[in-house]
Amino acid sequence: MRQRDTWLVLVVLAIGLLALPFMTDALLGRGWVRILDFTLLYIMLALGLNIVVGYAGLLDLGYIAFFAVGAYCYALLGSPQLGLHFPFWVILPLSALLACLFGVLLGAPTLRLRGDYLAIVTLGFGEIIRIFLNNLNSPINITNGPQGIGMIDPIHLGSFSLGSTHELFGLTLPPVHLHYYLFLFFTLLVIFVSLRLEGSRIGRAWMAIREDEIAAKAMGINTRNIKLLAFAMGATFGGLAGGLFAGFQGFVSPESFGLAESITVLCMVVLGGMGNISGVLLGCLLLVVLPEVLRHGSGPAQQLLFGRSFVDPESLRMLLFGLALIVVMLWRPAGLWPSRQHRSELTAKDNLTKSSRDDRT
Amino acid sequence: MMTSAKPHAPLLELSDIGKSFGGLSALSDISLHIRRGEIYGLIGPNGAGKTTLFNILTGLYRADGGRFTFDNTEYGGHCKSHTLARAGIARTFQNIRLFSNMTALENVMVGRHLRTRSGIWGALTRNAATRAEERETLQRARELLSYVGINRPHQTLAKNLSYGEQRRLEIARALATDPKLIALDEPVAGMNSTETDSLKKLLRDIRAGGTTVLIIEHDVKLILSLCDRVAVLDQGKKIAEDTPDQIKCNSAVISAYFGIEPAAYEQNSTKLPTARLPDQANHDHP
Amino acid sequence: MDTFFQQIINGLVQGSVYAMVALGYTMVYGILGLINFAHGEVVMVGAMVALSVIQLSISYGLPPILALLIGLMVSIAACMALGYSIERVAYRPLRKAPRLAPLITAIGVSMVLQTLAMIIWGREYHAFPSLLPNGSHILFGAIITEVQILIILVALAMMGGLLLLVHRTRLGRAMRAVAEDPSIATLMGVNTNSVISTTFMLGSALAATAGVMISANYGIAHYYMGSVLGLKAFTAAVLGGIGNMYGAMVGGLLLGLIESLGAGYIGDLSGGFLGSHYQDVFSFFVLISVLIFRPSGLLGERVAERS
Amino acid sequence: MTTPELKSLLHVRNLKMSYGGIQALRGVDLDVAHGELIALIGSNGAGKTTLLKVLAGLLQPASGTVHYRGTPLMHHAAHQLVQEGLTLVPEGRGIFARLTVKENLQMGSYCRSDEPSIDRDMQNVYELFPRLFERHKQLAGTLSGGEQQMLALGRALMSRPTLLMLDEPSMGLAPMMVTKIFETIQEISARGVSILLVEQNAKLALEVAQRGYVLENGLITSSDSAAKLLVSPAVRQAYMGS
Repeated sequence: MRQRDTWLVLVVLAIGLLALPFMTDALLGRGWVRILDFTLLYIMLALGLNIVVGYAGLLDLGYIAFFAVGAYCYALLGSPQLGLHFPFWVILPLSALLACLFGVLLGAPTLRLRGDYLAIVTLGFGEIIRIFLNNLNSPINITNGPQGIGMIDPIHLGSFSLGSTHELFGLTLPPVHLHYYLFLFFTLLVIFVSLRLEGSRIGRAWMAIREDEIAAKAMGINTRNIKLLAFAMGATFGGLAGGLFAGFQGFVSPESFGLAESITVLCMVVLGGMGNISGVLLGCLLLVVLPEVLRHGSGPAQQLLFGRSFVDPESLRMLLFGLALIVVMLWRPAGLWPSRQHRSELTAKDNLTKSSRDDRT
Repeated sequence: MMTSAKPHAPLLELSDIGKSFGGLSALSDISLHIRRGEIYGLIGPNGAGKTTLFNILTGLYRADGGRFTFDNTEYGGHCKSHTLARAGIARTFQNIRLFSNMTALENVMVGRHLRTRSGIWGALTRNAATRAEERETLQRARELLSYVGINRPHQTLAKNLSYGEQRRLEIARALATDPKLIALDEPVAGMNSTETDSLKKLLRDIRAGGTTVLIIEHDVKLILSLCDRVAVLDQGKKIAEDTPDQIKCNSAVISAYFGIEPAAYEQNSTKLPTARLPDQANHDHP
Repeated sequence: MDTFFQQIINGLVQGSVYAMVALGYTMVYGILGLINFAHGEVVMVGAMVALSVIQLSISYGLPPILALLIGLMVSIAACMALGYSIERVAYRPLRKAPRLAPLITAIGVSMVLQTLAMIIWGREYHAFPSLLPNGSHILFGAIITEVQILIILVALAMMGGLLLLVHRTRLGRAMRAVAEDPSIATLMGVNTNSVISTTFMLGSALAATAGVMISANYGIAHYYMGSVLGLKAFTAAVLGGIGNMYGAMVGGLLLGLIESLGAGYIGDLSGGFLGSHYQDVFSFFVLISVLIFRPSGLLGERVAERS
Repeated sequence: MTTPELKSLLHVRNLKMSYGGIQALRGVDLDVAHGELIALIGSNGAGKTTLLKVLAGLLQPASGTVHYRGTPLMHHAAHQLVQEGLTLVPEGRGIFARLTVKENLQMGSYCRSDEPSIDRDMQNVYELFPRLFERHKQLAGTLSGGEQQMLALGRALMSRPTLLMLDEPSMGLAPMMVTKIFETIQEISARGVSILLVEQNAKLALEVAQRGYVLENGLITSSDSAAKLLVSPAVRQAYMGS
């Protein structure tokens, strides 16, 4: 009975997710499909950061650097910049792998540091990466400096290009739709990996370190290696998202990878509920969609209320966004959908019957 | 897995362990030995250096001098926590340090970390070996929880357990590492007498199961009624190491600990009930 | 040789501004263990308020020096009120919350302040009027302007004053006592909440002064100036050992010097490979190296892990 | 509402307190009269420290009443109680390690503004503990354990307490130092300061006190004159078990 319900929910969810770009396109316009694509990219990023901050409890303020590494790796290997045009299935894993390597490089020397010191070092690391990207155009031009790298090859799956509109099964699929499905696939993969890790021996070790590092040590956990693993995994997700971003945009430049972006992703994780995958999804959805709503809605709303526009919509968006961060945190300091505290208390009774059933078997 | 050692062979031997903090000497030249299969007590007034010694033994502090031998392997003054845990020393903490936002079950499962091996690949694929290992971990964790007497739903978050249960959970978590020596830092602090009694029983069970027990306590009456042998620390020095009966009459201990002169103590001690003596005799001469 | 001294002078000027802002970070961290991420924006508000007041005063025909003084005073007062409010609204309700919650509210406060400033003062760069004599002196072959001399002097005076306050007065003792152990301080009769508020206000006063200084030095004020400056000052505080006031001063001066020497010499050092754009890389690199060898910063205390 | 007796300086009735899932105090009754030196003894975990923390305003009790000088003391912030003459020397001394000895003493008089008499009091403390005067410029963290305890006592005196509460002043001290500290406690008492002394070292505490209370598992199990408690088996039982 219960199993059938679960299947039903899954099927409805799957149909909903598949139909989403068409519904969005029809109801809100194509611009919003693009926003959907970005939401998926942010989800991948936030889930990566969630491993570092949410599971292992390491405050990383330079996380966007791994996104940048992935994006530039993709851009350099698939654009006229270096004249290289490797196929997608080679570049994407390389982007993730390179980001992973950077994660280890950053992690190794810094894991001795206490929380807030780690924060500034990761922040510094993020800035260093950005500055290098900004300036590695001379004496040898590698990154093309502040102009960024353009004309990146569109994503090809075999001979199928996501960069052009296709007609499939009688449906018209423009590039934003196609990318949506590709990103959806990778997002589900990232969610799957997160879930698997969360419920594993490694995941438990991460959480133990987050809860009490000394006790974790006393339990025989090699905290250094396990933390390093968290950095590496988080960075891998970041690199993956970065590669996809570069292929989607066709253009990368250093200004996409500033501190503000790191902070946005951190806000998604913390605001939604650290360490809880559903919470992080909620955080991403809110923080991507809310600003867009504010951007599009604040102008007309002012017109409607006051008859004219006092503040330009962009400023108002920032203002309300900042206020929202403050209010939400004051209202729910553990995030909108905190990990477990509440869940387990609500279902404690449930679990009793469940665990006693398990015990019998 | 127990090595085929003689029951009274030393499991842990400390020699000349010293430690000072910013010029203040916390421990000086501590030497003691703990035999396999005994319950060994470490007492002393507040600030005597008991917890410091504990932290050295479990790798949290680096000793200034001295060394110790555990299970026939010699360690210098400092060794990583996880190495010592692997060697078979598990501990609990004076001010309970559970993973408070994890469930009781998960807390114990973390204790199995050391004796399990599956990594990222296993986690992602959930292959047969990983599944078997997880099953075994879960099974063992459940057993340990009921062994220490936590009868609540095992999905309760550690921080929502009662105080006594939290202490027991810490013990279950330590036992999950398959220790040869379990070291308990003030396990009955804040417990009422019923809780204390059942904890005593648990500790005896643990010993009967082949694990050596080292216990630091403030509560002298508990130590004297539970331990096979007792060492007394005062001002960072060992002032006695003996059986509880001998410790009770040791004048240095009495004056250091109770501030009661031996004469006065002896006079009054005749009035003390001696009901628990037979109980102890059992332990001393198995 | 003269570039060397020129870079030293530029570094000292920049460093004293960093030091003043870093003090604000370090004082709050010392007392609450919290990174006040909104502090950089307080610096910006200080500069912008001073700018408006000065423009207004000048339009009323007040002499430049007087206008500057009034501007400074008003901006100090405004920033103290701002610092007080930030603590009350965004931090105090979260004292017992998870560690990252106040970090997010701080980010929220930064965004609000920055956007408000953008709405009030616009996106453009404002010329900060030069109100002081435009003279300059030659020192060891390097040029030092009178504004720069004044900046260094004011910074020294304010930092000296702060040290006196912290080490010689009843309030200062109470601040140090709360930083060390709030509950014991309470047992002495200290109202910890009011001490914490005072700390925020003092840090904000320094920030306002620093904002005016840096605007006067570069002749520019901008709604976005707080972010970068705040980041640098925070780096300086960590470099020196966050929580330690001397550390913040040393870290600030050092960071100023590293940056300007880095900018001057990084090209030579790297054989022309890296240009002066890399000065920030250079300073972060120094920070990271310092932290690897001294995980608590240059003057920070080693925090023993307690069981 | 019970009216506390007038002669009672501190009047505690049915005080309950629990935290972290344990009931630390299960209904404590206790009185301290003007000028009395009271010993509160009991083994570790009995609730002694919790009781003092509640009285000093650091913890909020679950229920019960505390009257001090005849007025109810509930819901006062801890820092206000110091002004009322209620001073706690916490367990583990709680000196400010990064402040100098002199600054620590000055912190003691934080609530007072009568400069000349503060100076006089500081001279008195220095006379009581010449060691502190010798080291008045040193950071308090560099003092030995005994000196730190002297400093904690001296600092408490600087607040001119009416009721001085001491939490385990002998903890971690060498026997010589313990003797010295206890002599000082008697001297302070002789000057008319009421003292509530919490000690694990029962004999020491009862030797200097006039009356004593035995706290076990959050309950007062016996109270009597110190002399009687000193020879009572109840005390020994509280420590050694029955």
